Amino acid sequence: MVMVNLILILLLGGVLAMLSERLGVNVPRRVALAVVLVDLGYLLSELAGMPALTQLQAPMPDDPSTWLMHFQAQWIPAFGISIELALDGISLLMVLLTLVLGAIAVSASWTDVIVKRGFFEANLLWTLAGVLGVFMALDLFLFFLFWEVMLIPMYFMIAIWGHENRGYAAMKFFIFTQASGLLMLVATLVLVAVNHSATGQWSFSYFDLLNTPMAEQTAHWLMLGFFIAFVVKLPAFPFHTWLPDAHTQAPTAGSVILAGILLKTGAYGLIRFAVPLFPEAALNFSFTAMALGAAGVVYGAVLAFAQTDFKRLVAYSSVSHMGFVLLGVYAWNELALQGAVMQMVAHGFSTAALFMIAGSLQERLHTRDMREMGGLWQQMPRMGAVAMFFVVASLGLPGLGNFVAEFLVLLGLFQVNPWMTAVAALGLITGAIYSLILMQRSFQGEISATLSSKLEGHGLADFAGREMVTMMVMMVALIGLGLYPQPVLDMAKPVLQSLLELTSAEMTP
Amino acid sequence: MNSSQMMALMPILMLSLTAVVLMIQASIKRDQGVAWWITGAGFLLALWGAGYAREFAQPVTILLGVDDWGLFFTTLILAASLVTLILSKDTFSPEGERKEEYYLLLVLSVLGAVILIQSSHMASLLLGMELMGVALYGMIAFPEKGELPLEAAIKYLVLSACASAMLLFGFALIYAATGDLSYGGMGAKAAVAYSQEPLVLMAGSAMILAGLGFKLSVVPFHMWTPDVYQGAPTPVTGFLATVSKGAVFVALTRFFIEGQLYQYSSLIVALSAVAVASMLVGNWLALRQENIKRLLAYSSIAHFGYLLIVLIALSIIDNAGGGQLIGEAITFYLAAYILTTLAAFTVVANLAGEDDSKSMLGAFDGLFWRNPLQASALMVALLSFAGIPLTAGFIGKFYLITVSIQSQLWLLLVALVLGSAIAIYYYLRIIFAMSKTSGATIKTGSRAAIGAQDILAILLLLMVLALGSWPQPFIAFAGGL
Amino acid sequence: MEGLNIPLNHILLVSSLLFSIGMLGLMIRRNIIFILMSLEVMLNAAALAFVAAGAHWGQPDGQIIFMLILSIAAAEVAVGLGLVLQVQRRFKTLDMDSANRMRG
Amino acid sequence: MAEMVWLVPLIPLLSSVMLMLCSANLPRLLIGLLGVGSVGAAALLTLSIGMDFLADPEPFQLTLWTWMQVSNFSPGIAFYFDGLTLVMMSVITGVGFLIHLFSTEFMEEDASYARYFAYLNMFVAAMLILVMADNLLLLYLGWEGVGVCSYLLVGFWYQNSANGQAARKAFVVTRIGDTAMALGLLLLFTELGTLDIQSMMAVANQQWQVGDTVPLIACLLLLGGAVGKSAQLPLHTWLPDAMAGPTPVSALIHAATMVTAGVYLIARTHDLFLLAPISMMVVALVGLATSLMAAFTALMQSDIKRILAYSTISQIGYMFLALGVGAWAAGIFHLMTHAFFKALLFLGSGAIIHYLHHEHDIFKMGGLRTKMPVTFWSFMIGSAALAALPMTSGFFSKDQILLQAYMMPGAGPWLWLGGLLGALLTAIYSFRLVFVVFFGEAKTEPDGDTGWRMAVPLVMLCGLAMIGGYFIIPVADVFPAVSGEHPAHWVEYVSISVPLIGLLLAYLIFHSRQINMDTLVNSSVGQLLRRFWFGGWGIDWLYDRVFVRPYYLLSGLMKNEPIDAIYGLIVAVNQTFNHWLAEAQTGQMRWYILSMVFGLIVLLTLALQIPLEAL
Repeated sequence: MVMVNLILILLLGGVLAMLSERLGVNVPRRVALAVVLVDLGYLLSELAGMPALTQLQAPMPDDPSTWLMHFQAQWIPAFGISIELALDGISLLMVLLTLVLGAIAVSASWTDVIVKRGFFEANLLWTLAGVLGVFMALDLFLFFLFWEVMLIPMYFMIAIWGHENRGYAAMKFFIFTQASGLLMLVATLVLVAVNHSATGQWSFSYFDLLNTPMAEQTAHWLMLGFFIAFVVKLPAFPFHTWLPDAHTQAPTAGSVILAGILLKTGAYGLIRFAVPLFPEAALNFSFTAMALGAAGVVYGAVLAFAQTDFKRLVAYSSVSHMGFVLLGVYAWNELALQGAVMQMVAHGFSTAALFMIAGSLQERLHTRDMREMGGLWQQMPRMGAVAMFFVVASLGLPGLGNFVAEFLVLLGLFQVNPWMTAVAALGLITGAIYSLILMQRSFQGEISATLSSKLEGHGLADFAGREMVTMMVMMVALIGLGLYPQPVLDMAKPVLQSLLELTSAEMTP
Repeated sequence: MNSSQMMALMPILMLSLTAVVLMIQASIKRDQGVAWWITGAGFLLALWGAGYAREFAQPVTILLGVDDWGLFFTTLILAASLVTLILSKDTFSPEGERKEEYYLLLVLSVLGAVILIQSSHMASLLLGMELMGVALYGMIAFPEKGELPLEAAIKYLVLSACASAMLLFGFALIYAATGDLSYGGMGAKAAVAYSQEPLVLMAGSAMILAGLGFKLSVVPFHMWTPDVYQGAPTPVTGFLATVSKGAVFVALTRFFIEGQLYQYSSLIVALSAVAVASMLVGNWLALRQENIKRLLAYSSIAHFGYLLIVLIALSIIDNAGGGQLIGEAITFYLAAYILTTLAAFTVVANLAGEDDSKSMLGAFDGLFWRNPLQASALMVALLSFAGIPLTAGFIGKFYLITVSIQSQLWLLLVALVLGSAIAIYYYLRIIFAMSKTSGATIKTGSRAAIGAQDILAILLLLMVLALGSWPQPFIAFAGGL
Repeated sequence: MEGLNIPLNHILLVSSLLFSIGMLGLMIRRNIIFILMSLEVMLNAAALAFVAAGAHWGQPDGQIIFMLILSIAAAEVAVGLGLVLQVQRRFKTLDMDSANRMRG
Repeated sequence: MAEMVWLVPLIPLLSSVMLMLCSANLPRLLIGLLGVGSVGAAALLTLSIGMDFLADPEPFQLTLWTWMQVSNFSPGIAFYFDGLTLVMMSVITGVGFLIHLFSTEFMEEDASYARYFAYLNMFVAAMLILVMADNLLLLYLGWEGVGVCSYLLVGFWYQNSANGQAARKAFVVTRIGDTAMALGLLLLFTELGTLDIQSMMAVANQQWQVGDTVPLIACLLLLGGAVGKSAQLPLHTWLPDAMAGPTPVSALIHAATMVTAGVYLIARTHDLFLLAPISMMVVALVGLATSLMAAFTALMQSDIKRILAYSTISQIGYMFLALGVGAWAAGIFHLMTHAFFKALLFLGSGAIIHYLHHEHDIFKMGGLRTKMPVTFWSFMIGSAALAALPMTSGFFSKDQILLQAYMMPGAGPWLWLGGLLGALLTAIYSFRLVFVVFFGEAKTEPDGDTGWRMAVPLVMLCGLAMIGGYFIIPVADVFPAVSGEHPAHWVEYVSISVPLIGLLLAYLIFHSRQINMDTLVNSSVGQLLRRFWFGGWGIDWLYDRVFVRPYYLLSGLMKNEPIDAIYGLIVAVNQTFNHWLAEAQTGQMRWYILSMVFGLIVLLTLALQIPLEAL
């Protein structure tokens, strides 16, 4: 029941935030922050009762009792659909990341002037609730339901509080994910039908569907259906065009959540559903998937270099970083998978921070165009230093989280396909190029003419106490992940090992 | 016609009684309020009648076959007409015309629809269809002032008369081939007739499909829908979209099942072509449509394209024992579609009323901030049309996909996925327009008084959400039909 | 009634010809009155087919349906002409092409 | 004392963090104290640990914590201390301390004083981690950390975007090398199962025979990393541009420490290179080619710092040559002595620039002999050591390298000859610099000579440059002994006399102008050659055309998302369908009837299709 409460707190919190707008314009943001922190506290207190995380025994994917938490309630017995939520190493990691980044997102838009503040905070909380649902749902129907439902509040956040052409961006975001979601729905239903014909009973539960015997051809198509839905969300190379628009147009809090958490639902889906459900199909599809990942890494980096819009550059960097995750998942050995999970966590923090910096820049300069920035370090040394830290983190400086992730992915990938690793390693070089150009165009070099004319005299406010605290939290997190990632690795280890055993058992017929 | 058969016809009796009482009242003293109350009471009595007739479910003469399935749809139709009644209470009252005739036409049209649902013989089908149709012409053309309603009525009259002619000619051909006019009889003799003159039988069933296809506004016969939806007064459009189309679809299903038309693969090919065409064309037409009513017309074309999949799946699944799933799918999808359409038209009626310029997309800008209640009702309706989870439409789409997978109709499945992918765009366009914050004066906290329409909107919104998020009881009920 | 035993198909052929003539009239004619007339022609063609089928199978059903069709056609024409009056007053013309305000 | 070794990198790191956090409100003196003091403390600590180590030379390993543990990959944050580490640490902390002291005066008037020392301290800490790392991953951490610090320091005066450009160029070119090295790491782990250097080398010796292909590939990849970081061919183009940073930075990073990281890497993993003789030959050839190329280019430069930069590249070429021929100890020895005299030369040039109000062109300087005596004498001693005149430290280390190069069987003599040519050129350009800057008539007036904080480091370094040759670096047990018999004495005499000849030539050409080079220089061939050599053999120009411009073009081309065009196409298709169909809704009733009839005909044909076939 813990998990249902987690989601309910956020949903009701959203309603509360919306209503609290009547009390005062600043009340909703405090309510929202309080709700997220309460949720986090509630989860941590529940976890404290659990056995220490490190000796998590390997949760057998097809036996519910071994999971950290498991909850099942009948919903539509006619089709064997039940509200089934479960928590294991990876999903706990993702839930914690969601709640932490949620709190950060709320604090990120603390001082933004936002119309209809209550409704904004409500949407933010509902998106978080949807994402929590995605990470915890184990019933495919429920998973699909949360997958779609989390889009609606996110769509509103971009459509109502976005920047100049938010309509186009919000529409593109929604249609991309929704259309690919339809493919997943069809694939799920075919899978259930095949399972029905094999076992004679309707069931949407992850445990029953895990090892459904099916023809090799159908397995390929079903895997493709799931793959496309998750890869659009990831986003991987050919399906990523919605990301730059959505990120640039979304409000600060929106892009923090979008980059920090929503991209991870795609990756989580791949690890949880796309590969374990169809092991052989995933195996012989893995080369194409890795090729897409590698292409995404290089393509994202090259395009990031060309951008003049600050947020758009950071968005393309996410495409490049998520390419690593795809590589890690489809290399499918423990090293690469751990790397992928680490990348999901580390990328969450580094991109969220960069988007917050972009947001505060936009707030101060009323523009995201780097051609109008330049030499800001003089005006705002603290923001410059923080930006330098996160830019260096995003290019993968060892000692910070992103490096550990990327190195593990490359290490795992090398054992599978050395040439692919060489191509992916290009991402390190191009990654350095676009990260440094970001610093150069915005914080270094001469102050641009337009900016100096716009400022004429009164300086720019440097980072205030609140912003510094949020940034400090993320810097400490990244350094911690970089120097001592073991707790995160241990949390994901049992799950990954059990998934590997499961799929290896399948793959050797 | 023993007494139990009379009991079975209770809803029809009640409606006829209401019609008579209305006419008498009109002759005594023309008073709109009283007429409104009589019609309301009549519908409630009919609803009670439908419930009452459940124990006596049996074929009544060869013309009508009263069964649980039919009675369920009768209650659905009556509920829809109740909503139409509530909506039409104040739509064109300002013009102060004589409104009694309108209510009379409404009751007669509903009577036609009920007969149509329970028909099991060509004659009763014809009677029900024409009674409903002709009453509709009157309702569409009712507001004297407007030129649009008149144009819509004329178009609808001519086109549906032509469709009825096609239908009749089809039946004539089938009658010539099989020699029997009741569906059951036709079904039995169809195999024999097919061996002798297959041409006549096939031509006849094709023409019947054409005639019914017109009423369901599937693609080749869809051209009238946008003009009639836009021209007619909004409650009447709502009535047309839900009652008339719903009843005709039920009749088509009955005819299809009992007349065993699904065995002939050529018919199935024809039907699939029509289904695919209407799924795609309906959505494409709606892509850049500015007028809400026309947009809802096009979306109804697409939705009946989706519904045809279930009919086509019948032929493959029925002999494989999946008939029960088909029944459930049709019941659920139609219920969901009718509920969502009613919700949508309630909001359109409340906001746009009869002023055509008000039903343009521009009028809906920033509606969320001006009138959040109606806006959220419309939003939920649109999401249900688009098939987003937690709404009835999603469960409907879920059924459709399950049915088409069971019967391996991959082409139709692809068309369904493509259609709903395209559909998201124009449903979202309205939601986006409603959520615009620029320009519209946003005043928070000024709650307009909760009027009758708001209650109706909330009720429908809750039903759409309830059906979507907790469908289990309804599925169990539908399963039993 | 062995006297006039014309084979059913011939009559069906005649009625379908009649039906297509009616349809043709519907398509070509612009004046609303003639449109209603061609509608009548189509309905009667169907009625004829019914009567022929009834005769062929020796059942009275065909003629009963014929009676039904007559009444329905009458009802439609009645309402149709009522509307025609309105059209005449409102659009000042009987030419149906003028009634195309709603498009797109 | 050995367990205290992890304190050595920690102190500068802590001070750097301190300086970053509260840079705003610290008085300038305290910042200086903190910056210099931390490196000084590290130096003292190294000294004491060194003394203990020399007492009983027993290499020890210290693991702080396992960095990460995934299946069989478990690198630790672990330090390894042996003779080689001691040498490197003492060079880094010793020379580092002197350079920190020097920069307190050099950066006196600079606004962001604290930021400068924060970066410098972080650099020293990263370099220390690099040399003390027990496993290659921690070494890679130090490696990248050093790269980032060099980026920050070269681009220190960020107001001028040219410096930013130079800093980015430095980072990206070294990053290319780092990627190659990372791939090398991946290969080594996959093949040998561990990244701990000592155990890795042991496993490698068992698993591989000499001349296998896998060690060759691994060594070449590691060489790629070394070449990038030590600015050797082909990844050397970034070093001359990196002179954009403050001069003490160039002294510390681009002379003494960072550029030697590549040499240290190859020296540390020498067993692997021994397993792949071809890679040793490649190292030697790269070293030789780079030293000659750089020497010729240095001859033509006019900017004082670029001359020293190219001379650094050429001297590191020598070290690579030493490593290539297997003279590991000689290579490291030359590394140490080079750190002394090159730091001396850079600091000297820093002093000149500082007091000649930022004048870089040597032909605008002149006759500083009398006005800046301390700088003059430090330059004299530095250039003498650089040119390897007898009795200077440079002489001892360079001769060892040339001797052992000669002794190498096979191509030995040829390498020796190349080395000699390099030595000759080195002598010429180093003394060209001295004669042009310090002799001849004065062109610009320096405003004063170095203060004490500049003078002390210069004097200390002069001492080291002179007596450096007599140090014995305790690497006897780290590297295998050098075989081969001592060559004939004439080889030694030749290698002694060559620098003297170079000095004489430089004197004649640049000071007393006896030999007039003008006719040769102004001839068409001379001009072409001059421009060719001045531009660094056109390599930089080549890279710009082959890599940089196409990359800009490619990304510019793809700026607005070619993939989006596909989705745009899909949207367009739907729009056109919508357009056609909307046109079809003409509102004309007759048109509707037509469509109904058409629909009927279609249905009839479809329905009658099968019965017709059946007939």
